[in-house]
Formats: sequence, structure tokens, C-alpha cells
Amino acid sequence: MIGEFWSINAPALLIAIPMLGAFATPLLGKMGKTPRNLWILLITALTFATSALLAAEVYTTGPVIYTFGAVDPAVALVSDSGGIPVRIIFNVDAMSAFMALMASVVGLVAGIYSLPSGKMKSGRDGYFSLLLLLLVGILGMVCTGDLFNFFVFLEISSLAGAALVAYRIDKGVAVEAGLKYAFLSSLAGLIFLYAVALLYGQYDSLNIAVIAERMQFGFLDKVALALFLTGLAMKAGAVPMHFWMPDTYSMAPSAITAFLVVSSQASLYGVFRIAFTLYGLRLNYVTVGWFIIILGVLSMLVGVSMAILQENVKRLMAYHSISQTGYMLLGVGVGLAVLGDPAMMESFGLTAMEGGLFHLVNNAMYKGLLFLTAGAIFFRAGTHNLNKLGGLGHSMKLTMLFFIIGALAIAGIPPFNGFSSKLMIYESVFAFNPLLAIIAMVVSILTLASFVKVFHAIFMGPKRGEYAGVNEVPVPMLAAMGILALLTVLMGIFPQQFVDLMIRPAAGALVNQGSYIASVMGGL
Amino acid sequence: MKKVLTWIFVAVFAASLLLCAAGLEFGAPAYRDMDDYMIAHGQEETGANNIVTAVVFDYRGFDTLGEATVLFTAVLGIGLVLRTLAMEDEEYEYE
Amino acid sequence: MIDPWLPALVVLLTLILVVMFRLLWGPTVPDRVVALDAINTFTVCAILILGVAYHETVLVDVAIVYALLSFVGTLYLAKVVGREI
Amino acid sequence: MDTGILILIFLTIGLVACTLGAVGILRFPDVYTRLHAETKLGTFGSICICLGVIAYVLSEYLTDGGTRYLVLGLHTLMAMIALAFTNALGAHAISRAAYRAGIKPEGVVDRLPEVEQK
Amino acid sequence: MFANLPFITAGILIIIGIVTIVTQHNLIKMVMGLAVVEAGVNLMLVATGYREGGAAPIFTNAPSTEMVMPTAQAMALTNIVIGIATTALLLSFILIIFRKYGSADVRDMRRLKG
Amino acid sequence: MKSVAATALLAFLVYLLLTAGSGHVLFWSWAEIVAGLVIGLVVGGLSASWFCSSGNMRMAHPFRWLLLAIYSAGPLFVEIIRANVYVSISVITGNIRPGIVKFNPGINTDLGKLLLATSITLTPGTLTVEVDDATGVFYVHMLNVDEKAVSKEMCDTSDIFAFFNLPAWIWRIAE
Amino acid sequence: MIGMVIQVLTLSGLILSAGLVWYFRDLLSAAISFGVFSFLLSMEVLFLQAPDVAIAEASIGAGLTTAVFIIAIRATQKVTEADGE
Amino acid sequence: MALIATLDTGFGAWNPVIWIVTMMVALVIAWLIRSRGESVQPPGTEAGKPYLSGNDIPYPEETHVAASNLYWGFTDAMKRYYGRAVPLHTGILTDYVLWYIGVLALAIIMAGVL
Amino acid sequence: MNMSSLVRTGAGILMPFLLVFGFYIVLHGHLTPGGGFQGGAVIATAFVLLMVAYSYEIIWERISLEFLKNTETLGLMLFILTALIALVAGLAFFGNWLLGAGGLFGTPVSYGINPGDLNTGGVIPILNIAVGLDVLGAMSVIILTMLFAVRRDA
Repeated sequence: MIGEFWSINAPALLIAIPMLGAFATPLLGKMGKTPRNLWILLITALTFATSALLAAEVYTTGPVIYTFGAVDPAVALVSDSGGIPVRIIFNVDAMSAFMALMASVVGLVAGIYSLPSGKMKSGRDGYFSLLLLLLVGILGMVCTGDLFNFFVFLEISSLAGAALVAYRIDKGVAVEAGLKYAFLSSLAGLIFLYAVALLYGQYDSLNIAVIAERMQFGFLDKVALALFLTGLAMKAGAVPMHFWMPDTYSMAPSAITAFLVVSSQASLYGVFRIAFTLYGLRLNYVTVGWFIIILGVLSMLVGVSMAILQENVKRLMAYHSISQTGYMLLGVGVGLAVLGDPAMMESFGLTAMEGGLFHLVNNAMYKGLLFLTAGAIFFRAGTHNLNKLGGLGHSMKLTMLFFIIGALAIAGIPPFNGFSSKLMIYESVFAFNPLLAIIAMVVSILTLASFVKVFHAIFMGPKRGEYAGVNEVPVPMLAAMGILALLTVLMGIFPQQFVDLMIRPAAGALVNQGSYIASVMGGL
Repeated sequence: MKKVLTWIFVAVFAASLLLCAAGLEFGAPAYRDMDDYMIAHGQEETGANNIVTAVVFDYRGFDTLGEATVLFTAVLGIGLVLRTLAMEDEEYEYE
Repeated sequence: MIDPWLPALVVLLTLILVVMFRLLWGPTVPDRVVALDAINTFTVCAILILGVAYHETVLVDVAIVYALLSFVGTLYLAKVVGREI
Repeated sequence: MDTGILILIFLTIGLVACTLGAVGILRFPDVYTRLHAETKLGTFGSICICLGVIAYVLSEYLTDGGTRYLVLGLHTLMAMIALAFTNALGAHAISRAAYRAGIKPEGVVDRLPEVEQK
Repeated sequence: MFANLPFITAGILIIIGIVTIVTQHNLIKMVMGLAVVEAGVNLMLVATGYREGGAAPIFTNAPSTEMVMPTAQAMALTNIVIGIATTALLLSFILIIFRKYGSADVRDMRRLKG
Repeated sequence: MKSVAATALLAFLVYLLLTAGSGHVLFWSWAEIVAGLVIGLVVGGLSASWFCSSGNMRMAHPFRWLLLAIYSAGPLFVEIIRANVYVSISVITGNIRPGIVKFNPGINTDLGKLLLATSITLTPGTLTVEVDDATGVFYVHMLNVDEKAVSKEMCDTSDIFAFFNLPAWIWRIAE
Repeated sequence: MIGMVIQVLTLSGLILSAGLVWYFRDLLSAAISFGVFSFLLSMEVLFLQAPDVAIAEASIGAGLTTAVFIIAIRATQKVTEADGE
Repeated sequence: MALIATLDTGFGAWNPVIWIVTMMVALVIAWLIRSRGESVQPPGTEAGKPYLSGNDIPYPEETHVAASNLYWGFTDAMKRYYGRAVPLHTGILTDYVLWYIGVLALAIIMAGVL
Repeated sequence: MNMSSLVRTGAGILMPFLLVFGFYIVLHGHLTPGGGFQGGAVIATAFVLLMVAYSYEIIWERISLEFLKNTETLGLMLFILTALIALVAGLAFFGNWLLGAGGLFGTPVSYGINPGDLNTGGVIPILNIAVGLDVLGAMSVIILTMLFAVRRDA
């Protein structure tokens, strides 16, 4: 009974549970530390369970429709409405479920990691509440099938993210980063909303499926496409608009940075959703595909080359984050560029997309792991500066192990997960355009180089006097890192199972615009 | 150089926005089925005379929940940013 | 007899534009606050007239909200101008 | 008397007062005198316009009898009272703030500095 | 063309807001620019829902004509509240930045670079 | 407690005024009356301490309200019209001799001061700039100060109001 | 026709006040212009038959946004500068 | 065995489990070779001491190469690129917005013209 | 700092009117323009009016920040729980489970132009009240927090 109730209402509960948790966290924070921590664990675990349930349902039976406020949530169309949905619809297809699962895993990890707060940290209730709200924002963004609802959740995630970035207010630098993030996100959100208004004014609907069906691709639609894509690409950190990203990532608390990676990838999901599902084959896909590819290549090159110079370890990782975003854009952009050609799509396009999407989830795992290790180092050593760090390998052995796993994964060394997705991207992109694949490989080598530097600077060398009292971080932080490391290794050792289970349906859901429309409109 | 580029970018953006504005039909939208459905059935389905309220709280009530959450987020963020400082023992190195 | 409401509306809107010059020229901040107050008054009148002209009685609520709430903005401006904040 | 004429008279008086108020705001030399124009003429103009609306409501209510006009009239009355009250109080707040900000009034006599010095 | 005035005004407002953002150096001024952009988007949203000769979509004591579209107004309503939340958050950030940096100029706000 | 009741009653009356015409119990429906009672209590609880800040119940007497209504419809309105004519002439001709004068009306309560200040602001060529809380002296900005007011240290009522003795009315209402 | 005149007047006022927000160096003046802008936007929204949005814009734009801006402006004034001006 | 599936990219394939087994075998061989050698240096000789062309041995702290010096050659070779790329990251919010608007304009031109 | 006594008295007199009007807008959200946000903003403006008229010390003593925060949380909880009860009632999230149910909130409404009645709309008045409480608390907390930050600065 309760299981059935849970599975029918899973999309709503996926949002409602963390939201309720966030609202109640300040009240529980008054009771003390332990109830609040237990509450956070409970809520994140429940969210994870719900998203796993939802994903299982989606992967077995196909897209799940949830209509808010209707009598029967599974029915999108009211009988006398003339074949259009009037209410907000959550349209959870394989891609959405995959993103939601990833987000809730990282949310769980970030929650666990944040539990051992320092001795005198203030404002932890607000911190946890905002963490849950950020989770809400990401989950809503990836699940919704409604453009305005997407905007609302985008704003939730932006504001919660900005407030969390500004958490360390004592020197003002973190607030500067938060201000930059909030300002740019708000601007991008408003321009996104303008594009929504353009589409609404023409087609009188906000549902993605309905607009996709009615799309005529006139001038207004083209402008709206440009507004959508640039705003979301900016939020994802594609290169000419990536400047906020190192600032923000280097200043946020580490668990938040690991989570902001997922937030950026939710924006990336928005890019893919807009390009593939909203516009789809009506798009001038070669041009848009090359636009995305160029953004991706620029991201890879500039990100990795700027990373080599950095001395702040989190800033360095943030630049790598940009560079990894480039891989995803490259993979999916290749898939978009050959969207209209079934033969090329069959031979390498789909593989490229799968590689991009697989890289997305891999990136969330190993990048989150790396940021968490950086946070652990900061937790004990109190600095991010590579020139001051050194010799920590003697006292923080487990952290060092996790760091090695993450670094090897991001550099694409087998058998970790980064290698498998990069392999897919290299080979398929080589068939599309050899130059791009060569660039991708060079970037991978540079990534390895810069992580060798980080490893050398932090862990190698003799033990230093100022870090004599440093010991291993508390158990919850180790557990959080351990979960991500385990996932990294597992996904590296069994890549094909993972691709078959989750990535291929997701890529198929993106490519197949007709099935998305049909899931709402009930057949074409 | 930078100023010129600024104004060029803004001009392109302005031109596109104005062209968009000229391209839309004011006062006579082409498709109107969703809103017509709401106006025709809103009173019976939601019991509200004010259709905007019906939309805000019933048809698109989920957006309203999100929007209330945005407000809650802003309040939490302001409380977090303007909180009294008690972090003397944490030394940060930003450079 | 012609309907007097819409021409009255036009006059009020023109007055708002005229008062806006004081907003532009006003040498000091209090001058501009005066212009703000005047524009607020004219706007309330315009909304009242609009409600009558469109035969929509529900628009009057907007006017009351305006008349009551613009006071708060004025008071805040006065407070910061008078260095009392 | 035809209520149409009454409405027209009220509206005309109100609009003339408002126009004079706007002219006064543009013409007078300093903040305090401009406030005179804004407060008195603006408020009087808006009161007259409100009275015009009330006259219209009365005529419609007597011929039609729908409660919607009752609502309109009462709410207009409330708007009028609120407008007069807040305008007067706001003018006081602005003039006081302007004086505290150090804007000296032009004119023949200024008794206020005596209290400031103590 | 001439009948599209609200749309054109919305575009102009957005442009004015963006010009304010990119040419002014005071942070509060930039936030004001953002608020102007937001207002322009609101106007755009409301204007897309307008129908010629329509009445407000409220059945209480309404004149019996066609009604304008309610969804656009609901969106604008939501956006207004989101706008004030964003504005307040940004301004409180600016407050802290001023206290720590001693300046509210955007050109002084560059401790994070490179 | 008394102040809460008074505020609640006032709030209830205002709510009834706002929702007149909703039903057939006189002008109201039952739901509105119930909602009005609840709202009245809530508003009374929230705002009584601010609304009745002086603590005395002098204004609860209905006679004073009647007097206030007569005052605002009669003397005040006449003075407002006179003020407008006066200021209109000043606007058109541009002849002004502004100045700030002192004026002691002899009113002590906060409400009385408020009413008087509002009246002064709305009436001929005057504008309250500052009120001295301790002595109750008003500093009034006048659009046209005549010669004898310039020389006098403290102005009289007749210098400021032409027809009616408004401070006396207000004294009767508020004290 | 007269509706068009009303639209033109309101919209030009709107653009003018937005331009003033951009033009003023003084932050308080810009805040006042923003208040005027908010009034006129509410007016225009009312012309477009959206009283709900008009009330929201009025209540938030007239009272709260102005208050928030003014508090922030006051907080970012240097104390010495404020006294010397 | 289903678990040991290969990652099939359409062009090539990679089997992580086989790869791991190979690596393990290689490690075992390396370990075997290593274990053939002497376990400790003969005591009392100078063979255990480091020799640095006759100079004094520096302290361990000074032998640790600082992170910013690690890729000195690379950055020096790419000096022209970095001389352009690093100043672009000004840290000023206005520039960030400007880049965004610039890409937006570019995208609009691409979308509108093509 | 306190503003002049006239402004303080005026603010005190205006406050109940603002509150009543705000509650009117909240409760009549489904009949007249307005609703939770607008009414909540009006009520918050009443508190903001007090904050402008009185000095920080008095405000800090007489308006409790905790009370306002609790109001906000209460509103949000009411909102989301009302939406969740629809799940128990067998509808989807945000279903209007009170519509036409009879009793206090359940009178059905007919199509067409009518003066409206307060007790229609099913769950909508509850949601209006919830959003009103939320907005009122949130806005007041924002302004109060920022005012307090300014004072600490000076």
C-alpha cells in the first residue's frame, strides 16, 4: 500500500521531501546538533531512495508523467481541453531520471560530508537548509517538463548556491564570489525568462512537448534559442563566459563546490534538453552543433591551460571543471551536429552522445571526490595554497588514496571511470573530425600534468613542522569521500554495464524527440 | 576598443530584441487554447472568481511553491550573510 | 456628451510627464522626493479614473494600495535624507 | 441637476488643481515652496477627482442599484482619506528631512535655527 | 509595428537595464539595472497575454467582454517576487562587501582574478 | 486589554466598510462577518500597542468621531479650498515671501499634534516643518509671511488661519 | 485612438524614468527614479488589464524595494562623507 | 561472463577486467624482480648516503620544489599565450557580464543569419 | 533614530488600517485582484512602516525577529502540508481536495459573472493565507535584518 503510494507519487515526493526538510531544518536546529544532523541524513537518504525508485520505474516502464493538481496524476491531458495540457507536468524520462539519481547521490554525499562542522562554525542551520534547497532546485530542473517551472527551479538553485558560496563571510572574498555568481545567474535567468515569454507569446503554452510540437522555427524561435543556449551555457561554465566559475568554486565550502558541479551540470542538462527536445530536428542542427562543439573545444583548452598556472588548489580544480565541461559539450555537440543523418548517427553520433553523458556523471563523481579531498586538506591544514602545503601524505593516508583515485580518473588513466568515457569520446569524435579528438587527448595529458603537480605539492615531500599536528579527517568526511571513490572505481571497472543500464536509454531519450512529445500528447 | 565592443554587443542585442518585439502580434495571439480553457473552466474547477489566482494557486500552484521557496532561500541567505561572526578560530588563506 | 474619463486620464499622464522634469532637474534630493510624491498622487487619481473608465470596479483596490504604500517609500527617503537612519 | 454636469465640474476642478500643482512644482524656487504646491494643489485635485468618481457612483447606484457601485464608492472614499492623510504627513517628513539635511529655505524669516542650536 | 508599443518598450527597458549594468561602476547601480531588466521582462510577459479589448480575468463584477490571458500574469507575479528576493540578497551581499572592502565600486571588487 | 478591544472594534468596522455589498445580512454575508471578527481580533492583538501608544481611551468616545467628521467636512474643507485658491494665485503670479515662523497652539497630546499638523499642511500656504516635542511649539513654513508676523517672535492663530480657529476645534476633538 | 495616446504617454514616461535610473550619478536620486519607474510600470500593467500584477508591483515596488535600496545606499555611504556633504 | 563485458565504442573496445588482470601480472613480475635484489645496504659504507657532486646536502625542506615552479619551462614557452589569456580574467563583474552579452550577440547573429 | 513624533503617531494610526487592508487582500484573493503575495507584502509594509518610524532599539524590543521567522516557517509548512494532504486524499500533489466538499470552504461556484462569495475556492483561501504568512514574515525579516546590519555598521 505505502509502496504503491510512494511509487505513484514519486516525482512529487522527490521535490516535496527535501523541500519539507529544508523548511523544517531551522526549527530542528533549535533543538540541537544531533537531531538536526539526523534529520539531514534522513532527508537526503529518503530523497536518494525516492530518486532510485523513480529511476527504476523509468528504466523499466518508460517515461513517467506526473501532472500537478490533477485528479489522476498520470494523465497529462484533461479530456475536454482539446488535447493540450493545462497544468504543470513533470516529465521524467530516462535522461531526467539519470540526472536526478546523480544529483541525489551527490546530495547525500555532500550532506554526510558537512556533518562534522568545525568547533565554532555559526549559521549551520541555514547552511544545511540551503543545501537541501539547492538539491530541490537541481532535482526540479532536471525533472520538469515545463519551461517556466524550469526557470523557477533555476532561480532556487542559483540563489541557494550563491548564498552557500558566500558562507564564509569573515574576509569578504567569499561574498564577492557569491555576488558574482548571484548577479550573473539572475541576469541569465531573466534572459531565459524573456525567451520563455517569446515562446509563450507565440504558442500559448509552456509545456516543452507542446511547444516542440507546435514549433515553426521562425525568427523569434531562433532568437529564443540563442537566448536559451547562451544563458544555460553560461551557467554551465562554457568558456567565453566561464569567468565566474573559478571565483565561485574556489571560495565555496568544499561540499558545496562538489554540489555546485552538479548544479552546473543541471544547466548543461538544460542546454541538451532545449537543443534536442524543444527544438529537435527543426533546428539548424549542424550550426548549433558546431556552436556547441566550438564552445566545448574552447572550454577544454582554456580551462586546462589556465589550470596549470594556478596555485590555489580549489581554483585549479575549478579550471579543470571548466575543461571537463568542454568534453561533455564536445561529445553531445557531435551528436547534435549529425542529428539529421541516420547513418552517421548510427555509426558514431550516438556513441559520442553516450560518451558525453557518461562523462557528465563521471565528472560529477570524480570532481566531487577531488573537491572533497581539497576540503579535507583545508579542514586540517587550513590553507589552499599549493606553495605552502606539503608533506601531508605522511599523516593523511586515506585522503591521499582518495585523491589519487580522483586524479587518475580525471586524467583518464585506466581503469578509472574517466578513461572509459574519454575513450568513447575520443573514438567517436575521431570519426567525426580527427583534429577535435587530438585536441581532446592533448587536454587530457595536460590534465594529468597539472594533477601531478597538485599531488606533488600537497602530499609529497618531507613532513613539515607547521603541519605536525595534522591527522586524518573525521569519519563522516572519510565516508563521504569513500562513497564517491567507490563509485568512481566501480564505474571504471564495469563501464559497459553502466552504459547499457543508464546512459544508452538517456541518450536515446534525448535523441528521440517524438517519444517525448508522445509521452505527453499521447501519440502523434 | 573595449567601449566600442561594448556598444556593438549592446546594439546587436537591442536590435534583436526590437525585431522580436516587432515580430510578435500584440493584442491578438495566434494560439490561445490553454488560456481559453482556463477562463472557461477555471471557475468550476477551482472555485475562484479571479482566474489569475486560480492559475497561481491551482493550475500552476507548483510554481507558487517554488516561488515561496525562493523567498525562503533569500531570507536564509540574508540571515546567513549578515549573521554575527563567531569564526575567530578559523584562519583562511585565500591567496 | 462625451465620456470625460479618458481625456482626464490623458491630462493626468501628461502631468506625470511634466513633473518628471522636476525629477530630472531637481537640484537636491528632497526636490526629487517632492516630484515622486506628486507623481504618486497623480497615479492614484489615474488608477481611480481608469477603474471607472473601464467599468471594472476591482481596479480600485490598486489605488488604495498605492495611496497607503507609497507613503512608506517617502518616509524611508525622508529618513535617509534627514540622516536619521 | 444632471449628475453628468456634476462629474464634469468636479473633474475639471480637480484637473485644473493638479495642473497648477504640477506647474507650481516646476516654478517655485525651493523645496518648501514646491511642497506647498504639491501638497495643497495635488491633494485638493485628487480629492476633487475622487468626489467626481463618487458622484458617478451615486448616479449609477441610483439608476442601476448593483452592489458593485457601492464597493467602488466606498473604496474610493478610503483611497481619498488615505491619500489626504499620507500626503500631509509625508510633506511634513520631507520638509523636516530637508531642513535637517541643511537645505536653507529662501525667504524673509527663519525661526527654526534657534531650536537647533540648543 | 506601431501597435507593438509595449513589446518595444519592454525591449528598450531591458536594453537600458543592461546598459546600466555594463556602464555603471557602482554595485548598487548595477543591481538597479538588474531590477530594470526584470521589470522589462515582466512587462513583456504581461504584454504577451494581452488581447485587444479584453477585460481583466476576474469574474467578480466584470464587464462581459473577452478576457486577457491569465497565465502570463501569473508568471509575471511569480517573477516579481523572485525579483525582490534576488534584489534583497544581492544588496545584502553588497553590504558585506562594503564593510570588508571599504568600497562599493565594482572595479575594487577584484580580489579574485587570474 | 481595553486598547486591544478598541483596536479590534475599529478593525472590524474598517473591514466591514471594505467588504460592504457582499451579501444580504444588511450589506454583508455571514462569511464576511465571521472573517471580519477573526481579522479584527488578530489585528487588535498585533497593533494595539502601536495604535494606542498614548494609553488613554479619550478617542473611544463616539462624540469625538462625530466632531472629527464635522470638522473635516466643514472648517477644514473651507480652509482647504481657500488654501488652494491662495496657492493657485501664487503659482500663477509668482509672488511669494516664504519664511518659517513659530507658533504655539497649546496642544499637548500626540494625536492632537498630528491632526493639527495635517490640517496646517493642507491649509493656506503653510507647511509644518518641525515640532518641538517638549514645548509643543510648531515651526511652520508659510508661503506668504506678512510684515507683522516677521517681527513677532511667536505667531498667533489668526496669522495662520483666516476663517476658523482650527486649534480650538482640534483641542475639542482630541483633548 | 485615445487608448493609443495613453499608451504612448505611459510608455514614454516609463522609458524616461528608466533612463533617469541610468543617468543619475547620485544613488538616492536613482532610487527615487526607480520608485517612479515602479509606479509607471504598475500603471502600464494596469492598462494591460493585469490588476493582480499591478497590486504586486505597487506593494513591492513602492514600499519594499525602495526601502531595501535605501537601506543599502545608506549602508554603503562612508560616514565621514555623509556628514560632510 | 556477463560482468566482464567490454566497453564497446563502435570502433574499438576495452575490457577493464582484462586490463586489470594484466596490470596485476605486471606488478607481480616487477615485485618478483625487485625481491631478487639485496634488501639492505651493507652497513658501515657510504653507499647509503646521497651524493650531490660533492656539495653539501640541503635540508629536506629546500629540496621540495614549490608548486608554482613546477612547470616553469612550460609556462615560459607559452608566455605569449599566457600573456594574453591571464589578463582576460580581470575579476571585474562588468567584464563578466560583457562577455556574456558578447556571446549572446554572437549567438543571435548566428541564429538569425544562418 | 526616531523620526518626529508626528510621524510616529501617524504610523501607529496607519498600522491597523494597513493590516486590515492586507488581510482583506489576502482573504479575497480569489474574488478581487490580490492574493497571498500582495496581501502579505502589504502586511509586511505595515511592519516596515513601524521600522521606519521608530528607532532600532524600540523595534528590537517590541518586534520579535523569532516571531516573524516562525510566521514564515509556519506559512511555508501550511502551504506544503496542504499540498501534501491532496496525496492522502487520492489526488495529485496540489490537488484541490476541498473543492465542493461542503462545509466551511466548500461551496461550489457557477460559471459566469457574479459578485462572488468568500467561502468558495476550496483549498485556494488556505493557500492564500499560507503564502500571505510566508511573504509577510519573509519581507519583514529581510528589512529588519538589513536595518540591523546598518546599525551595527555605523
